[in-house]
Amino acid sequence: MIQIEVTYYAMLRERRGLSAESIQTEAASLGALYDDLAGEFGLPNKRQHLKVAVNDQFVSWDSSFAPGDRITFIPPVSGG
Amino acid sequence: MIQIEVTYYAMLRERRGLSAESIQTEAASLGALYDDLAGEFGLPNKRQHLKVAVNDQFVSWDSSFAPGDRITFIPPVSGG
Amino acid sequence: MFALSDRPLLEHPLVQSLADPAAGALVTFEGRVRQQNQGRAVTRLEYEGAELLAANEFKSIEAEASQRFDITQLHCVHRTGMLEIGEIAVWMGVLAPHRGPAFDACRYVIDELKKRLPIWKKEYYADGDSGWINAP
Amino acid sequence: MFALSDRPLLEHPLVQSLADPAAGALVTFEGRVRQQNQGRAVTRLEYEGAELLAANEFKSIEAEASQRFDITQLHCVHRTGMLEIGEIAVWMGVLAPHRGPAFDACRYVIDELKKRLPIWKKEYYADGDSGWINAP
Repeated sequence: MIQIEVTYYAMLRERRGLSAESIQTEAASLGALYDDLAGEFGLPNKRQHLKVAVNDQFVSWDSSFAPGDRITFIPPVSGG
Repeated sequence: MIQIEVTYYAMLRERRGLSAESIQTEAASLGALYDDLAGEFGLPNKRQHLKVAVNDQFVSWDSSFAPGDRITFIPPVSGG
Repeated sequence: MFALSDRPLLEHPLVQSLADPAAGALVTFEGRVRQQNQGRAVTRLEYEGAELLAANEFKSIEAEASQRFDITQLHCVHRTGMLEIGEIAVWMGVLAPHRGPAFDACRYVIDELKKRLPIWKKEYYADGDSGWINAP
Repeated sequence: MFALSDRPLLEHPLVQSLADPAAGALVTFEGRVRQQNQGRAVTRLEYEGAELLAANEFKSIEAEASQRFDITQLHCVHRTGMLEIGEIAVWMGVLAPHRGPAFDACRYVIDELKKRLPIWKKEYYADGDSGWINAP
């Protein structure tokens, strides 16, 4: 069980009802972590439509993560 | 013999030493008019490198012209 | 260089500070809030961005543009927060010795920005509805 | 719309007055005086234009651009008189519903302007020489 920080934006932030939170998790990968959170909080996006970043760098879904990491799930973008 | 106004720009203006003048001419076309002026004043441009306008509209070299017309010889452009 | 800003973009230092005596061409692009999108009347827009991640990703886009096109400076600012119709959502300016690469680079960067930068737009409609664009 | 101006271009009303709530994209182009041209050090430039003829020819270019590209507004100002390094020689702005046609139209118009508008540039060089560009 490790502690990480999760940051939410846009539709994910609205559904979760907050911008960031500290979470205790046993998930072994970022993919597993998202699936856990999506199930628990009813997050609207399927994982294949998202990207994920650790400490402000995009990484792959099968990446692992370390205690204290800041993890951001990136919904489909619409800037510009 | 009719009277017209000739306007010069850029290298033509500098060579002629003035911006515009009234001229009496017997030339039957704009091409003949330019050839007369180029010979008289040593204008630097060959006619095939110029365009010509009458009363602020581009026209062809074999166009005729009427008394009082304002004739402009257009050297190669370099705006922008 | 890239920044997010919650203030009107033309006041931003990045907009004012493009200058290079070797540059003969400046191409700028402004994306403005339109009064309609896909047939629906829009009353205002809200933008939200992941600032550090966006800055990192913009650096990659800028490096790609600099490698592909002969440009000397590239600045971009994207608005966050609530915007009214006609306001500027994104501004970018590209300086280059010649105009061809300035046009090409500006277009490349705005196209990539729209695909890749972690920025989200929420539209508010005249009928009272609202929604994040690209939401599932 | 087109104008010649002997004042710094960004002060010109045509630069300030581009606005259309239906427009989502603005692309601008500025041509600036470079400190060198074809390897020669340039100290300043002089522009001269045939105003009415240029305005007429610009109308033709603008009509062509409006027919080819979905744009809503096009303004252009060209400087005349003596310009220092870094000053803006030509400014144009194109508003359009979407960015693709705004880029395409802006590029089309500056390319045509350079080929067709009766405007002439004289370069003054660091070695004291000067000359009209494109002179025989």
